Amino acid sequence: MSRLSDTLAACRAQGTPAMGLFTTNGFPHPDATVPVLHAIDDGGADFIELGMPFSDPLAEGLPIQRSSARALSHGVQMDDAFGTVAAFRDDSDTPVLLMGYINPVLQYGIERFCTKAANAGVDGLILPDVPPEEAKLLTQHAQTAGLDLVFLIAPNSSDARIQRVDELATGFVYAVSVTGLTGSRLDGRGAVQSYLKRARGLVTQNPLLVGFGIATHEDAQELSQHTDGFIVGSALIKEIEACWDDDTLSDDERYTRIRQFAYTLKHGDAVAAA
Amino acid sequence: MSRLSDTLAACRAQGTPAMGLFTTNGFPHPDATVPVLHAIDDGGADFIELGMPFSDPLAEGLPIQRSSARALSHGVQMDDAFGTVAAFRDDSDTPVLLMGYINPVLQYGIERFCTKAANAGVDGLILPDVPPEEAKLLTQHAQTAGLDLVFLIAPNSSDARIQRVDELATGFVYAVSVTGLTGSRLDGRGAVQSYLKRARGLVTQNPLLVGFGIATHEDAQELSQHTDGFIVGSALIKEIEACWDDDTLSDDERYTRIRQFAYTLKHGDAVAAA
Amino acid sequence: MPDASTAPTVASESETRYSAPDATGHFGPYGGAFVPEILVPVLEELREAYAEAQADPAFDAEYRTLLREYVGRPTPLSFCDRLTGYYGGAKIYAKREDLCHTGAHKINNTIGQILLARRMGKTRIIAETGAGQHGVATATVCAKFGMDCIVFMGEEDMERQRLNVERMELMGAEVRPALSGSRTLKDATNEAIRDWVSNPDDTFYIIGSVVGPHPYPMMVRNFHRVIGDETRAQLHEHEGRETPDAVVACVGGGSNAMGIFYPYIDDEAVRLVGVEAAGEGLNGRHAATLSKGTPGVLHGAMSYLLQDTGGQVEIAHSISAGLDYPGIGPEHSHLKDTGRVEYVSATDTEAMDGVRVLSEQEGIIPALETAHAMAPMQRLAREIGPDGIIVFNCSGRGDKDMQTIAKHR
Amino acid sequence: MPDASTAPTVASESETRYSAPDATGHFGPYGGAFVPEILVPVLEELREAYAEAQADPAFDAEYRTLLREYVGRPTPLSFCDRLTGYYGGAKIYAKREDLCHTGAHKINNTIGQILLARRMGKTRIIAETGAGQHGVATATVCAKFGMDCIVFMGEEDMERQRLNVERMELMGAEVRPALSGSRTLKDATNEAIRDWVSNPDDTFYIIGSVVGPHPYPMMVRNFHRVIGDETRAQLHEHEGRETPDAVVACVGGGSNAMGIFYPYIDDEAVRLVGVEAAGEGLNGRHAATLSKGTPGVLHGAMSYLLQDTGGQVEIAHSISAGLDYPGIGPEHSHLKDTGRVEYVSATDTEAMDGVRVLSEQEGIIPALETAHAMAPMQRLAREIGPDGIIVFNCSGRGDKDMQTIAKHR
Ligand SMILES: Cc1ncc(COP(=O)(O)O)c(C=O)c1O
Ligand SMILES: Cc1ncc(COP(=O)(O)O)c(C=O)c1O
Repeated sequence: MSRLSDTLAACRAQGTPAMGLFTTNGFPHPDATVPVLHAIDDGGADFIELGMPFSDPLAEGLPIQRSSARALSHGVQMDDAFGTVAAFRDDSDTPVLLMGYINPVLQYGIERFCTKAANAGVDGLILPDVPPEEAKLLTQHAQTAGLDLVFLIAPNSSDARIQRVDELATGFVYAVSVTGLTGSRLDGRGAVQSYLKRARGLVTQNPLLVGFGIATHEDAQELSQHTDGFIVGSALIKEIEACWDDDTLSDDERYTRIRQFAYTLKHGDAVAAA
Repeated sequence: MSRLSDTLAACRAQGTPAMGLFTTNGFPHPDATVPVLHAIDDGGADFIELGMPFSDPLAEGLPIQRSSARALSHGVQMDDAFGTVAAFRDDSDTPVLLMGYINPVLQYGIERFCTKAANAGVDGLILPDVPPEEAKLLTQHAQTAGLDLVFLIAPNSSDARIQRVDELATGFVYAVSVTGLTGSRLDGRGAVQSYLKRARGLVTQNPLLVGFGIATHEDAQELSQHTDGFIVGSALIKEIEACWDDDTLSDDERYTRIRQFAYTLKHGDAVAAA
Repeated sequence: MPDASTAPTVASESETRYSAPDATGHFGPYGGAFVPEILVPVLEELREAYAEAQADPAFDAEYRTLLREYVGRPTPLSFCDRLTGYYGGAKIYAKREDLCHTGAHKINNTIGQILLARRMGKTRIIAETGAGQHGVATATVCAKFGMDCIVFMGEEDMERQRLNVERMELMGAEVRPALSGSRTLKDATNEAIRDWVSNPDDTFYIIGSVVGPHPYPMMVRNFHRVIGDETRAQLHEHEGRETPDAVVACVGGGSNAMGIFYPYIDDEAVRLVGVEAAGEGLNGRHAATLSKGTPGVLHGAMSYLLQDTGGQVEIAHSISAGLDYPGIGPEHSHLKDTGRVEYVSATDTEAMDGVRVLSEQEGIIPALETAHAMAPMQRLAREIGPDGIIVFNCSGRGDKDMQTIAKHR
Repeated sequence: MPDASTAPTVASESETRYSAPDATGHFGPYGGAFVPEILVPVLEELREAYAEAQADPAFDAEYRTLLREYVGRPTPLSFCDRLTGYYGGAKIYAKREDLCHTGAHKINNTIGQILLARRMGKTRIIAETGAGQHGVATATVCAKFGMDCIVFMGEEDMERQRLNVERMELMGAEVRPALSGSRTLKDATNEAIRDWVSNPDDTFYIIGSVVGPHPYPMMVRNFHRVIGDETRAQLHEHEGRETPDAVVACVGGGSNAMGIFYPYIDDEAVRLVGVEAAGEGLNGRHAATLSKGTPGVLHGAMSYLLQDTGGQVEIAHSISAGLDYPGIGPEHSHLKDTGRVEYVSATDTEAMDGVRVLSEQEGIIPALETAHAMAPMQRLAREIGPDGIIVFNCSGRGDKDMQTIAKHR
C-alpha cells in the first residue's frame, strides 16, 4: 500500500471525504509554490496535486490555463517540480501527485522522470491526456518507481470502461464530474449524482474521488456522497490569483487566506485565527 | 460639283497642295471657335474640318482627345456646330466639313443632321468610325442634302479596298498617313511615300489628301508630293492650346498667332505683319 | 438609327433556326463594325482566320483539351437543394463557372482567342479590363502561351482592384493605366482600341465580352457556348431532359449570358432571362443598358447604350465592377427587341441579398456580377412551380469582391 | 518516447502492402489517441461510425456525387509544358486541387466529414483554422448541409486573414477568436478540442488535416486519397502509365501530401517528396517539423513536434499561414522514419520564387503553401531527366495570399 492509499484509507475509516487540492508548480511564482503547498496542507488537504505547466493544456479551463502560462513565464522547468516536492517533503508527509500533460514527461524521458519523481517524494501521477489505451508507455516505469498512476472516468464512460479503468488505476480513480474542462460549472445535480452512484458501484479496486467544478464546501459535501473524496483545482487557483493580484496584501496575509480557503472547503466554516 | 470639289480642283489647277485644317467646335471655348476658324481661313486654309466633340473619340491621339473633352466641358451640343458654321458662313465661302463620330449624329437623327448641316453651310462629312461597310446609314441622306462624304484609306488598305473607297467617296479620299492615331509621329518616310504613290495610282475619281501626323510645312510639302493636299489637326490643336493656356496673351495676339501658324504651314515662312 | 418598333420579329418557330449574325456581323439592326479604316483589314483578317479555325478540327481539339486539362471543364451543374427550398418553387441548378481556373467564365474565351492569336502569328496581346477578371484571364493565357501581354485598365479601377493588378503583374503582364475620360472600363477599352490602331500588325486584341466590332460578338459567344452545351448534357443526366424551364444569367457585356443562352435559343419553351445591373435604382445611377438605354454606337458596334440626348456616352454605375459598363453586346439588343430574352434588372442591394442567400444556403460565395442573377429567382421559381427547373449561370466566384461585400454587409 | 533508430523499417517490397495505421491508430510508434477521458468514447463512436460508413456503398456514392457535382472533381492533371522547359528535365504535371470549390484540396475532407456528422446525427460542427482555408471549407459544407458551424481561429490570425473571416461569416459560420497562447492555429486547435470536450454529445469536430487523435489521421487521408487515385488514372490517359517518377507535395499538417502520396505508397519506384516550410531558414524561425523537430505529443497524437528541451511546444513560423504549425500528421513521421518519403524544406524566399515561376510560366498563381512544392523541382527534374515524369500537387490557389505576395514581391 502506498502513502496515498494509506491516506485515503484513513479518511474512509474516519468517515470524512478526502480532500485533494490542486495548484500549479511555479504559480503564482516559483518562490511561492512551496509556501502555498504548506498553506493548503495546513488548511487540511489530505493530498496535493501539483501541476506541471504545459504550453497547451487542452483539458483545462481558463484558471488553470492562466496558472500554467504564468508559471511558464517564470521559466519553470520539470526539475523545478521535483525541487518543489523535495522541499515540501522536508516538512510534510502529505501525499503529492504530479499532474500534467504527457509531452514534457516524454521529453524528460519517462524512466528518468519516474525515478526522479519518486526520489523527490512524489506519490503518484495524473496525466489527463494519457487514457488507458496509451498508458503502456508509462505503467512499467511508474510501477518500478513505486508511483501510483491515477486514471480518469467521465460521465460518458461506459460501465465496462469504468471497470477497466478501475483495474488499471492505482491510488484512486478520478471521476470527472462534468463533460467539460476543469473549472466548468457543475451540471444539474441529479445527473451528477446518478453518474457518481453508478461509478461507485463499478469502482471496486480503488477509492473513488470526484473533481472538476467543485468550488465550495457545499459542492464538495454533495459530490462526496457517493465518493471517497473530492478534488478542487480552479477555485483554489482563482483564490491564489486574487491574493497575489492584490498589492495591498502582505505575503503572510496571502498564505493565511489560502490556508483559510482550504480549511473552509473542508469544514464549511472559518478556521479559528492562527 | 460641290464647293469642296471646286476648291480642290482650283488648288490642283494652281499646282499648289490644298491645305485642310482641323479644329474642334467649342474649343478652346465656344466663343473662340468662330474667330479661330476665321484666323485659319485668313492664314490660308483651303478648307476646314470642324470636329464635333465626342466622349469616346477612339481614333484620336491625345491633343484631339483633350480638345474634345475641353469642348464638352463647356456643354457644347450638336446644334452649336451648325451655329458655328452658319456664323462662319456669314463672312467666308471656304468649304467646311464636319468631322466626328457616328454616335452623336445617330442620336441627332441622320436625316435631320444632314439637313441642318447643309442649311448651316456645311459642305461635307468625315466620320472616321463609319467605314464604307457601315455607310449605308448615311449615304442617301448625305446625298439628298448635298453633302460630300469623305472616306479614309490607310497604309494597310488593299488596292481593291482603295478603289472601292474611291468609288464611294465624294469630295476627296482621305489617306491616313500612318497606322496610328491622329497626332502620331510619321513613320519612316520611304514607307509613307510608297504607300501614297500606290494610292495615287488607285484613286482616280476623287482628289487624294493626306493627313495624320503632319506638323510642319516640310512634312506637308513632302507628303503632298503624291497627293492633292494635306490636312493638319493635332499640330494646330496644340498651337491653340498653347495660346489659350498662356495667360499673358491677349485674344488678338492669340488669333494672330493661329493665323500665322496656318500661313507658315502652307508657305513655310512667316506672313508679313498683318 | 435602329428603332425598336421596326425591328424584325422572332422567326416563326416551325421553320427557321436562329442564325444571327448575318455575314456582315449584324444582329438585326445591331452589331456591325464601326471602326477606323485601319482596323477594317485587321478585322477582315481576323474573320478569315476565325472561319478557318472553326473549320479546322485540330483547332477545336486543342481548344477543348485546354478547357478540360487546364481550365477544369466541364464545370459541374450543381443541384441547389437548399436554395430550391428557400425559394419554394422550381428546382434550381447552378452552372458552376465559378470553378473555372481564374474564377469566372471569362477564361473560356481567352483560351479560344489566344489559340487564334497564335495561329495568326501574333505575338503581342492586348486587352481591356474593368474589375480585372478579363485582364487576369488574359494575363493567364499569355503566361501559359509565353506571349507579351498589355492590359489596359482605368486608373480609377486600378486603385479599386489593386489585387487583380497584382495578379496580372505576377503573371508577367503589363497593366497600363487608362488616364482618359472616366478612367474606368469604357476608357480602358478606348485605349486598347487606340493601341490596336497603332499596332495592327503584330497585335491581337482579346476582347473580354460579346462586344466590339464583328466578328468579336459572335466569336466570343461561340467560345462561351460550351457553358450551355455542357448544361444541356448535364441536365439530361440529372433530369432526363436537356431543357430547363428557365435559364437565368447576369448581363454586363453579356458573354456569360450568351454562353448559356445560345444553345437554348431555338428551344422556344425555355425562358431566357438576363439580369442587368440597376445600381442605385433605375432612376438613379445604374448600368441597365437595355432597360434604360437607347441604340447607339460605342466601341465598334451598334447596340443599346447609356447616353445623353446629345449622344455622349454616360458613365454607368454598379456595385459590381464587371457590370459597370454603359454598353452591351449587340446580340442582346437584338434578343431584347425580338423578345426572345426577357431582360430584368437588379439593384446593388438586391445583388448583396443574392450574395448572402447563395452563401448561406449553398456555401457558394458568388461574384457580385453573378449575384444579380438571383434577383428574379423567387418570382421565377414560384411562377414555374415545383415541377419545373431553373438553371442559373454561376458565372464567377466572389473572392475578388470580398472587400466590397464586407463593406456592404 | 519513440526513437527514430528503433522505428520499424519499411516492409519488404515483395510481400506486404502498406497497411498503417494499426487497429489502435498507430503508425509505427506514432499516432494513437492522447486525449482526455471524455473524448475516448466519442472517438470510439466516431471510429465505429466511420467504419460503418466505409462499408456502406451509399455513403461512398453520396461522397463521390458531391465531389463531382459540387466540388468540381475530378480536378484536371495539367501538363506544364513551359514549366517543364523552364526546369529543363522531367515532364512536369500539376494536379489541380486549386480548382476545387473554395480554392484548395481541403474541401475533399470537409465533405467527407460532414456526411459522417450527419450520419451520426450530430447537428453542431466545430473546426479549427489557421489561414482560414479549412475554416472556409468547413463553413461551406455547413451552409450546404444547413448545420451550425463554429470555427475557432487565433485572434492574431483573424486579423491577418480578415477576408477569410468575412467569407466564413457570410456563409453563416461563427468565427470564435482563440485568445490563448500564441493566438494562432495551435491555440485555435486547443480551443476546438476544449469545446469538443465540453460538448461531446451533439458536436462533431471536423479536423482540417491528417492530425489529431485516431481515427482522424487515417480518415482525413482516406478522404483525400481521391487526389492520388485520380492522378493515377489521369496520368495513364496522358502517358500510358499510372506511376510518375516522383510525386511532390507541400507538407503542413500533411493532408494534401497524404492524399496524393497514399495511392502510390506501394509503388516503391515512385519517389515521394514532401516539402516543409523552412521559414526564415532552418536555423531561424521556421515550421520544419520533420527536419528539426523531435517526437512528442500534441493535439492528441504522437508525432514529430517543434518543442523546446522541456517539452513546451514552440511557435512555428512560415510566410504561409497554412504551413505555420509546430506539429505534423503522425503518418508523415512514420514515413520519414521508414524512409518511404523524402522530406525536404523550402524557405519563405524559395516559396515566393515558386509563386513567381508558376505564375509566369503556367498562368497558375499558387497558394503560398503550394509554392513550397516548387523548391526541389529543378533538382528533381534534372535528376530524373527528360524521359521521366514528376507530378506535383497544386494544393490551392493564391488568391487568398495576394496581399502577402504583393508585400514580398
Ligand atoms: C463573374 C463575372 N460574371 C459576369 C461578368 C460580366 O460580363 P459578361 O456580361 O460579359 O458575362 C463578369 C465581368 O467581369 C464577371 O467577372
Ligand atoms: C492550399 C493549401 N495547401 C496546403 C496546406 C497545408 O495543409 P496540409 O499539409 O494538410 O495539406 C493548406 C492549409 O491551409 C492549404 O491551404
